[in-house]
Amino acid sequence: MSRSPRVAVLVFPGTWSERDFAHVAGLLGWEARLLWHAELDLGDADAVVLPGGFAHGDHLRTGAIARFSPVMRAVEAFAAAGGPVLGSCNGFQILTEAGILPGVLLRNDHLEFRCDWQPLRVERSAGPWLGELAEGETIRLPISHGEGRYYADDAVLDELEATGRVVLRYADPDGRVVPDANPNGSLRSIAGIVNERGNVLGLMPHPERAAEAEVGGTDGLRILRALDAWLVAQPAAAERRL
Amino acid sequence: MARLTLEGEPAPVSIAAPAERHGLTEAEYGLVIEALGREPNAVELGMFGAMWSEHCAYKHSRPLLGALPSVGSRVLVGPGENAGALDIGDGLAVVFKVESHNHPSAVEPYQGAATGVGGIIRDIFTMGARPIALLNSLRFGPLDPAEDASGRTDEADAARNRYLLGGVVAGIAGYGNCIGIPDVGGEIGFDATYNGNPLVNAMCVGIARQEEITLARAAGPGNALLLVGATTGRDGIQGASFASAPLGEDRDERRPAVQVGNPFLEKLLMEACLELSGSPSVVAMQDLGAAGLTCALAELSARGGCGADVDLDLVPRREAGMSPYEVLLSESQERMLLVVRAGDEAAVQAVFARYELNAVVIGRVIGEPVVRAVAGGVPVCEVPGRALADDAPRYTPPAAPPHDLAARRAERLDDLAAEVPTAETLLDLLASPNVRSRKPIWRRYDHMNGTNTLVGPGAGDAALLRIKGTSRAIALSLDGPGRIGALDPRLAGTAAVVEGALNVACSGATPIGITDCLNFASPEDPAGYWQLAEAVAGMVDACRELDLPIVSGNVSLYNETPAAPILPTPVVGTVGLLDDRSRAIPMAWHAGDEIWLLGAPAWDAASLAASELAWRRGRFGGRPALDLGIAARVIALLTDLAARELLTGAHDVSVGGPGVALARLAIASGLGAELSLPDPAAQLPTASLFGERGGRVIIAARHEAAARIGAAAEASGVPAVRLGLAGGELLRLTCGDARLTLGIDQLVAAWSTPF
Amino acid sequence: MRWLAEVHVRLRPGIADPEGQTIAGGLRSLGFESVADVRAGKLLRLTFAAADRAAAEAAVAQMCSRLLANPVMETADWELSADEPAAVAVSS
Amino acid sequence: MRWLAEVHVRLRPGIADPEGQTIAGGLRSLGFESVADVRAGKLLRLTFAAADRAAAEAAVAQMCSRLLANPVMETADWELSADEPAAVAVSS
Ligand SMILES: Nc1ncnc2c1ncn2[C@@H]1O[C@H](COP(=O)(O)OP(=O)(O)O)[C@@H](O)[C@H]1O
Ligand SMILES: [Mg+2]
Repeated sequence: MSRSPRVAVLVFPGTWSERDFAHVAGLLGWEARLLWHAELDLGDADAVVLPGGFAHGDHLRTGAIARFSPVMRAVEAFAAAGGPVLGSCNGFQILTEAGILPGVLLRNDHLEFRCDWQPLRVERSAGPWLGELAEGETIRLPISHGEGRYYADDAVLDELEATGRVVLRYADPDGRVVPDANPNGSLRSIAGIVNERGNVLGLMPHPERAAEAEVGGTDGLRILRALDAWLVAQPAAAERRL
Repeated sequence: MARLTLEGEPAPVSIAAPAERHGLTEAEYGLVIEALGREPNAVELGMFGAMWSEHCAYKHSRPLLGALPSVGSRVLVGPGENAGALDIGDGLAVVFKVESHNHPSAVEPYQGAATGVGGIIRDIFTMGARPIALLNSLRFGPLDPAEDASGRTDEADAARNRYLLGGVVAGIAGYGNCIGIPDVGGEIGFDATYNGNPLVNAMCVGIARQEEITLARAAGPGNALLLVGATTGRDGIQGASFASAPLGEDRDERRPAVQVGNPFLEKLLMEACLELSGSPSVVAMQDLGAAGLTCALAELSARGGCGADVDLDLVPRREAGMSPYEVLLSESQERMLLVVRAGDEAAVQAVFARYELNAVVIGRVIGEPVVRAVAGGVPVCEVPGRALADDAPRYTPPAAPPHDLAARRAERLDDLAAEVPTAETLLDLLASPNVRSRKPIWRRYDHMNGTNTLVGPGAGDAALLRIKGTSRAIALSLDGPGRIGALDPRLAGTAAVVEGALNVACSGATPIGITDCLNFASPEDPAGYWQLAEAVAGMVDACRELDLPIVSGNVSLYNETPAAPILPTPVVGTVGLLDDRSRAIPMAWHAGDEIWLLGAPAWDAASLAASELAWRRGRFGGRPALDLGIAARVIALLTDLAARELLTGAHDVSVGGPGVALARLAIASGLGAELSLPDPAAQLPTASLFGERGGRVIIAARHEAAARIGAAAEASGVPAVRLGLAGGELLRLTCGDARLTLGIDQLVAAWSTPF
Repeated sequence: MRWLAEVHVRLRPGIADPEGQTIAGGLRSLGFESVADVRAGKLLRLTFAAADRAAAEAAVAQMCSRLLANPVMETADWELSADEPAAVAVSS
Repeated sequence: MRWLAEVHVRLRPGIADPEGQTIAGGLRSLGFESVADVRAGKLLRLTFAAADRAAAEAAVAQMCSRLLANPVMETADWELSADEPAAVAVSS
């Protein structure tokens, strides 16, 4: 695929990082389209991004109401067909509420919002979003959330581990996954997971905030940029129409 | 005209009691009758009561504010609109304002702070600017009686103060994080005079295309008045008058229903309004704040020289059975009033509909300059907009310094100044609540949203944000003058402006304009009014010397409890411009850097007056000073050195004096230094190391640049002393017999003391 | 007719409840040492219309399973009562 | 003996409830159009010890007024019941 990727960045009432994703899309030369949650059709998108923010004010539960947005039916179909989907922060929460990813994100164990740069250990380097990362490497991304404590029952957690679907863990600057480095009490220090096929990534950190050295780092750019190469390797993706 | 009467309302009143009820004096009631040419009815009286409250009418402060310089080559919009605007080139404007929410935060800290943030954000996007940053300046009583050398704080006060701090910080975080505007800076101070009367000042900064700046002036008879956003409930009725009287024991009865912020709704409101900014269909925008619909209608009419005719039955309600008075004075949050070109109503409403927001035409602009409302088909008020918005009486009450001021200023601090400090002295200051790391607080604020934050909270004297699509950055600071106001309010006003300018200059930016929030006690007390007048005069001095316009601001009076009035607290928000952000200067030094101190020498006992060290030792007197002329030259020199890329780091001298400033640089750089103060400093080592005289800055530079810096300082008449070299594991400070040696880890440990 | 449902959304047993623990700690430090445990949940008071009690019951059950509680970590129970006009005024 | 108190913390009537409004909107858009109003509050389940019912009642009343409800905006009511060991297991 030679043309630049077409990426649909969803906009829910109350999300905000779609604007930052659009900015990075500009740096990457993506054709990014901001898509309002009431839309039914993803158009000819090669990939879909669910941004961070406070959809519906995080009222009731994060993502609880957004998961019923009309556009989510198209997202479910797109994901089921193997299309690349990335949900960051609130986007991750929406994906879990929608059942596209397992588990749920609960209030941080210290009950406070937390915004900081966070080292992460990369557990897997495959798929549309992780291709540029090396297994076992330590990257730095901003976190900014009050409800990022990943929870799932033991059976689900064991299966995630067994199938290599835990892709990012909170770590210390040396890449050690230790309790003190866990910023929110997530079980097994989980910061990011993928679905069975590996095409859907949900993570609490904000890759779009780490795309320029000027603002503190570029590890996020490596995550988003991986999409280009992945799409090229998947001619099917370009043809996909939903 | 025939006197208005109306159903469901108390019969038209005559003088005293009801006038009292709305906080108007009998004399003011007389002025109301003059303005109307008749007696007001109950609704109109309520409108005057709110609009002529100190909070809305600036009765005691407006005459003083007139003296503040507000013109300059960059000024696009000055005081009088919802916020001020400055030209920053590339066809862009920076739009900013600071506002207080002190009284509501004293009653319900979370919602008080949250709605304060929501209010100032509305002031910015009302102007057609996209908010890109928030800052906040907070004051509380001590969190621990042991921290109060004045002994005025007991455990109950401290517990209340801890509750207020927790609630205020959570409220600021809750609102700013949800709406998605990064909180990039500010300050927190503690003093016993804020027991029970915390200060919560919030500043918002936005960027607009100059041609899209929207003003709040009604125009064009026949144009529609569109009420947008939240439904109207009984929230905060009489909030304006509540904010215009001291917080007394009777707080509870006078307390209006707590206003609850809804940042989610405001996010939608903001996006919809920004989508419309610059549209020819929108003639004007005005947010609904204090005094609600009444204030918005009055200000739109007064500014536009026309009038408004509205039908209150059309106002969407949240509660049943609201009276016209309640609808006109409700302070329900997240509401806006737009003037929409006749015929374009549907198009504008469609935009709000997409964001699932109410947008109802409640009336029309009329040529006759009156605010007229009907309810149930019956007229309920007809008042000249100017009478409400502009014609409140202005007072210049008697002013006199506090009776004990002279005595306090006479206190001599020589003994303290001559003490030979130890490492412990410095560690104790670093751990002080007024100095220690604020990270436990600012990490609860999203400070990166929008990916413009180049220097965020804790990383510099000013926050630095890039302007995407340009080579520029803006530097932002929100700062008060510590305790100087207790001893010299005029100097406090000057010092606040100087510190703000110095903060942005330390990042390499040129200060271009300021906004201010004047937090003072009752102006009806001669001491309170004197403090206010002095502080404003001091700000005028500094603005003239630094050639800085004040383009917006806010006044909060009656900040006192039965126990005591607060310290005079002028808070200044400063905006700086850096044309080439690659030349920004960090708050750091590097191995081998030469370390210099620029500014007027302060090797005298008086430099300890109002300092953190003196306060911790129970020494509340003395005569603080500041050489404004030299301070101005320091600020100009910094900007010049930065532009010539001669500096590797800079940090201004403030709380804790040079000693703490140097320790902060060592902590920020993770690197020690070998430094000694010059001989004249040796006689009074405590004053020299920990005196807080303003207008001074520590700079770091490569050895090669040092000579040129010395020459530049000399040429511009700025005293400069070389302190030594950066490097090594230890911070070594020498001043006469004082020899302080500290490891970085020691400094970090003390500075990281949790709240 | 109008109905009032008081829905209790509870965290499943065994799931950590830092909010509850914090409240328990706060109570103990205020002198209520005998507080053994606190569990924090949500209380949702719904006013809605339904033909009869059976219909109302069914509606609440559906609202809970579809939106109000997330079965991954929550359970819901409720009390249903016919709603007096008076109560409406208050609740609205 | 051990007691179980279910404390309901509610916003005072007239205080705006953005969360309740959002939930009501969410329910309507899910097809429950008949939902007129939702008020969101907290449900706190306390397990504690007290000599007898009177003492337990007094304790809960105090806990509510001193910590659990913010009198400026909230009211609290509760149901008190003797706590079965079984229930403890569940609640903890
Ligand atoms: N201390 C001050 N310095 C300069 N301008 C001020 C000051 N206080 C208030 N103003 C200006 O007076 C006008 C009214 O202030 P305010 O009532 O706070 O605005 P709003 O109605 O948006 O709350 C605004 O334009 C504000 O910028
Ligand atoms: Mg305003």
